[in-house]
Amino acid sequence: MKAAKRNLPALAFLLALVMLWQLGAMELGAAYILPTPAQIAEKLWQLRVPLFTVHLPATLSVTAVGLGISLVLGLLLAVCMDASPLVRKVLYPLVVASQTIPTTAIAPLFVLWFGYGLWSKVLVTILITFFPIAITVYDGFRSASQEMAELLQSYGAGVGAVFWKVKIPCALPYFFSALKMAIPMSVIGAAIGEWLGAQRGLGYFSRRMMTQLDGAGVFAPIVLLSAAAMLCVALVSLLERRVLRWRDGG
Amino acid sequence: MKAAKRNLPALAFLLALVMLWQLGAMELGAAYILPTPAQIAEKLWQLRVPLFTVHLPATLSVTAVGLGISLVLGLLLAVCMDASPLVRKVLYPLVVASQTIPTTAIAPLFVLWFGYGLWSKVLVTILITFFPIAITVYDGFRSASQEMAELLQSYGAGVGAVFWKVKIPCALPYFFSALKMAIPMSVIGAAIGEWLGAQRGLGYFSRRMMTQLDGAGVFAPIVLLSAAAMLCVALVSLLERRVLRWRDGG
Amino acid sequence: MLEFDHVSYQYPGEDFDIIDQLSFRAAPGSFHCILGVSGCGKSTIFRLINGQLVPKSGEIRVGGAPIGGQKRYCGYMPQKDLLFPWRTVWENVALPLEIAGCLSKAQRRDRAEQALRDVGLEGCAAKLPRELSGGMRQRAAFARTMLAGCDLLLLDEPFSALDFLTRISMQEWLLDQWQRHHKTILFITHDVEEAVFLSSSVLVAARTPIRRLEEAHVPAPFPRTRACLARPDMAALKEQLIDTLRKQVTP
Amino acid sequence: MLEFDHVSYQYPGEDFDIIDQLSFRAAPGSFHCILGVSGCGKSTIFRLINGQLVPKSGEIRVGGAPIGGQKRYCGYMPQKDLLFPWRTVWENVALPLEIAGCLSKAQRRDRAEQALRDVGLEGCAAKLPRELSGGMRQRAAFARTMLAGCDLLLLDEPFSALDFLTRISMQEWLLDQWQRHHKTILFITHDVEEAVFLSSSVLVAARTPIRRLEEAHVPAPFPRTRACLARPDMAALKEQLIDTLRKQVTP
Amino acid sequence: AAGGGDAQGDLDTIDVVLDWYPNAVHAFLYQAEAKGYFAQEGLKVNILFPSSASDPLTMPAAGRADIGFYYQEDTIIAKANEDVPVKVLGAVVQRPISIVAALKSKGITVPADLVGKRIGTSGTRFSEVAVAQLLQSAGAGLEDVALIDVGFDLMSAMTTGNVDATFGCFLNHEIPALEEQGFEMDYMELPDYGVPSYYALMLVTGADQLEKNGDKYARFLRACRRGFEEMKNDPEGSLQLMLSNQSAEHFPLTESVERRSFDVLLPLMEQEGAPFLSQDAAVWQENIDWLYGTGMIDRTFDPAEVMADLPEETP
Ligand SMILES: Nc1ncnc2c1ncn2[C@@H]1O[C@H](COP(=O)(O)OP(=O)(O)OP(=O)(O)O)[C@@H](O)[C@H]1O
Ligand SMILES: Nc1ncnc2c1ncn2[C@@H]1O[C@H](COP(=O)(O)OP(=O)(O)OP(=O)(O)O)[C@@H](O)[C@H]1O
Ligand SMILES: [Mg+2]
Ligand SMILES: [Mg+2]
Repeated sequence: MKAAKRNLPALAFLLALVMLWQLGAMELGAAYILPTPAQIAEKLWQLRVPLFTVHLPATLSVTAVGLGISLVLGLLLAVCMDASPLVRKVLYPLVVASQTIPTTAIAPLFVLWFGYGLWSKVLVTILITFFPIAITVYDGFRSASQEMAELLQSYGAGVGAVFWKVKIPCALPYFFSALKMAIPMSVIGAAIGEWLGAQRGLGYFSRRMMTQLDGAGVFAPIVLLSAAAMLCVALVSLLERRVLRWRDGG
Repeated sequence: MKAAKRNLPALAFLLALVMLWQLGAMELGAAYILPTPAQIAEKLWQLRVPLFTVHLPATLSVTAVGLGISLVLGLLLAVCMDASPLVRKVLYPLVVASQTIPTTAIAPLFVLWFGYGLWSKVLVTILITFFPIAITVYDGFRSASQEMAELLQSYGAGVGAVFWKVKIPCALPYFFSALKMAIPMSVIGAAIGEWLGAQRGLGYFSRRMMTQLDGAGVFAPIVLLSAAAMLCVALVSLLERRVLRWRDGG
Repeated sequence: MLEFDHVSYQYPGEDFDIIDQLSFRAAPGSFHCILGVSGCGKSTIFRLINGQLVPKSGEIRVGGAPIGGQKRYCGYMPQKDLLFPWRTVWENVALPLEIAGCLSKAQRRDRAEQALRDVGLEGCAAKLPRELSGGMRQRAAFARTMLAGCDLLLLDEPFSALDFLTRISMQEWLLDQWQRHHKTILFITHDVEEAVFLSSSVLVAARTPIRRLEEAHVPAPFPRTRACLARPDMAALKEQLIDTLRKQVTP
Repeated sequence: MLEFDHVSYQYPGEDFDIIDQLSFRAAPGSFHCILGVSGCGKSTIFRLINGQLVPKSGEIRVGGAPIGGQKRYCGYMPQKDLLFPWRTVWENVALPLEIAGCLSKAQRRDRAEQALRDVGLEGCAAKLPRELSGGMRQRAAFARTMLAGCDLLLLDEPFSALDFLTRISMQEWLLDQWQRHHKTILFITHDVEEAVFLSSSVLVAARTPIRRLEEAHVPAPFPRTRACLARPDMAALKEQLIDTLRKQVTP
Repeated sequence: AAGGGDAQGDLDTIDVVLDWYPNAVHAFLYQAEAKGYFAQEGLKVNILFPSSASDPLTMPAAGRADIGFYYQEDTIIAKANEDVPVKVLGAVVQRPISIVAALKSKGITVPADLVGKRIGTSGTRFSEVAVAQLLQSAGAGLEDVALIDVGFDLMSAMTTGNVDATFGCFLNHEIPALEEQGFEMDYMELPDYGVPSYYALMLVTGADQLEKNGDKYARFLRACRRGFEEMKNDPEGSLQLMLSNQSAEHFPLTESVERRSFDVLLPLMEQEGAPFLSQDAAVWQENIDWLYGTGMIDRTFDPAEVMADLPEETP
């Protein structure tokens, strides 16, 4: 009740936006370029069975696997770069470089190595998402309090204890920042990955609809993607608020 | 001299990597998929005139304009979201949603609105880069010390002074984090933008070479892109170290 | 100058009012030290006056008007020094001037360096806060507060990290300033001698939750020298204050 | 127990050695208070012993061996409390136990709560550091240091933010602990009376840069009560120490 | 190539990389699969969609797939300029289906109408050469038009009015799709204006693989021919098969568009004197020479270098 009331203005504004879109799209009158929300909703309803039972799960599984591996990889990279200046010097430029390679250029390589299955799509997702995670979390580690680390060391703490008890808590706000960034990126990564020859998935579906000039069909899966991403980000934000409760200014 | 010595192991490792690539690519023997570094270097030299005088400047200008606007937009968004919970509630989900729209789906819209000129490419760049900037900087603002803000207020500081003298300095480490992330993203954004139709630019050049199965030609502009991005990131890191000198743990 | 009118405050997460219907007033130009055991709520009172915390009920007035609508009515020196780590010492000290915005940078620097000299930190203007010792940080924060230029000063244990001698000279300097500029000063301290030496009257937070502040007038006239501490009535006051505090611990 | 052997230290960015060829030793089981004006380098000495700063020259030995290779040889209570804001008070206090890693969580919590009781913070175990007052934070940090369980304790102004009475009871508790467990304690304070009451001998940092620490033996025997402060030789020692300090300021 | 048997257990697998998403042109594959012709030849066919436009050529050439659907001009360029070890098994579509298209409202019906207009292409060099040839036939040249690389979307380039005409749309797909959306279209076919007729779509493979598994490929082609017979004899059935196949893969095709596509394609896949999956050295030679003439390739080569030499047989 109270939460609903608090969110009322935001919801009203969103509704207004959707209506604006509806009017704008109707005015434009070119559904193959910009369909109206009503058309999209209708399409969603029409295609609910394949979209929800096949394509959404397909994309979500790529997203989940990709994001999971990205997290592990990104954190690992951040940890290594934080632990050793040598590793940082070697890997940082490589990591930056990896972000500047257009997917299409290495798509054949991925396909060459991983075939047309799940893994080439996962790889694209990883390529897109591990970078913000690694960079942000690395900066989080660097922001850790040197004094606290030294205090712990005086209690006999080794590198591991300092890492878990100082670096990790100090980097947590950065980590959540990274996660909230990586989620929508992993979704788009999966969608892009699906262009690398998929048989299902929302990105694949959207792109094929484009070849048929079916605007509503193009946007319907995207709306689903967006909704999924927003939901995940909202969940992470909730989690963040719980975990970082100590930060709440008195 | 000393700097060179310090960076020696990193350079050695990079060299080893390049050699590994050379061997791997020679072993594969399919230059149309993965050219050797030597072939790429040769191509770079062959094509140095058009690459450096036409395509590099074209892409860099898209990158620069796009990144510039992204910075302004991202910062503005972060500021607004920080200033008003209402704005945050409305815009945050929209911003997340904007990241889940594949470029291809809205490419026709961009083209409809902006034609095939500079601006549709810039728009793609913005779409890709403003998000990490906004999210990271917003989290930076949230990390600002409430106590310091209150102290300033007791001196009669208004919202503006608190913003400039507390929020901005507290968010600076996050801002640099965002910037280092956004640079390679803006480069790839410009390259992707060039697929929306361009007459020049490294992304365009690479794609064109791909239709001719000229592997070295595909990778030569990408190497240039990477080098440009790495250079920019290195410069930003230097700047960061200067600006955030106060943070150096004693 | 300052009036508390049945002010209550409860921390979220606590189940009682730490400040409970507290009323007291400080006349313009008076100098009150506040004594009380650790954790009884002294800093909370300051945060209420400062506007950082908002009372659950009651009203706080400064200069006759409720603090709600006012700005820059008090200079607050928090218990933690809260120096901005990214600013040099002089930039920290000049912060209130910067906010007031009526001086040029050079003038601000001049004023800040003067203030630093007053607290014995000449030569530290260009250092970063992390390069100062604990006592030096405290003095820098004190100098900053003095530049706030408000008629009401809230000083929360400003000299606790200073050595004996520096402390005495700071006390004397502060008394001198007070007499010259007729400020109203609230000063939290744990040092009874300091309280007696400085105040026109001492306020004792006699029990937690704080329902009232017991006021003890200090007999010695101004201007004072440290010699006055040797007066029998002053010594008696000291004993009396210590007794009052002792009662609080074992009620 | 602790030996300084011609130790020098220079802060980067300073042009002189703040610690200059300093030699001194503390016998096992002794209790030394260190006095000195604000900013003279007392905390720096602690940071050197702690291994946080590395001497430019000279050697520091604890228990006969250079500190370089040792771990857990000293319990250090820094001047700032350095409580971890994301941990509750008891989790902060139990930190040294957690690092030592030989107790279960329930045991650690028990020990932490016991330590909190010792410093008068019963009932605050589950609070976050930001919910404590300044003096309470200081006591929590003190409790944490006591749980480090090292034979050498470095306490940097541990009681500076405590009120008069809490301070006395903490002093007595600390003396009691020291006598029972035969720790070696270095204790920085600005309160001469505190120094005299606690120490077996007082070390005075007579000038900046610190070239030597002047040692003044405290005549009263252990165990002590506060009554001993009234002894004439103790009063004389106090005067003498204040004199020594005063000399430093006006050389 | 041990297979050959019709035992279920040890079928030879064949990975086929399509040129694009499944559409009418691939109906013969689906027919062969549905009717069990592949199984009868001891083959198990995996249909794969490409990740990038060159996949159907590079993957078989690199030995990562067995067969790809690729275009003749691009194959010639790849062979001549990059020496990609490619072999061509046969032509799927005997004539070009890439067209110069424009909205009817633009009034562009002959090459002369292109002068002074903006022409969108997908940025390949071949597009430039083809457009140049068209213009040349009208006595104009590339300098008389504005060529614009419109990236991945030719259709929206026209519908948004950003270009006046495009080169690269397919006669069998974009035209029906656009007309389905209510746009009236004009188009020009290349062979009418001096571009030699080329094979719009062919089956290609890698030279090594062909050498090793010639028999497997022969069996595959045999099954394909039989599939094509089905397609010819029962277009409606084949259409329905495609449609149901795609919706089984959870993708709805627009039936009317695919029906038109069938109508357009069927006559182009087999022509007088050029049976399905046949190829003619003369056509190769003509195209190689023409491309060499335009400067697209640095060297000419003997058509036999790319034409697979498999035992010809009648279906
Ligand atoms: N943010 C908070 N949330 C909950 N309780 C708080 C908070 N801040 C302070 N308290 C509690 O309020 C009481 C008074 O705190 P306050 O800081 O006013 O004490 P104080 O009198 O200044 O003590 P000290 O002399 O130690 O500084 C303490 O018991 C403390 O635990
Ligand atoms: N990181 C640093 N860089 C440069 N100078 C420093 C640094 N830390 C401390 N100093 C200087 O060293 C001197 C001694 O500092 P230290 O903290 O040891 O003083 P202290 O004796 O503990 O003083 P206090 O009683 O005020 O705590 C000070 O003058 C200070 O300015
Ligand atoms: Mg307090
Ligand atoms: Mg100190």
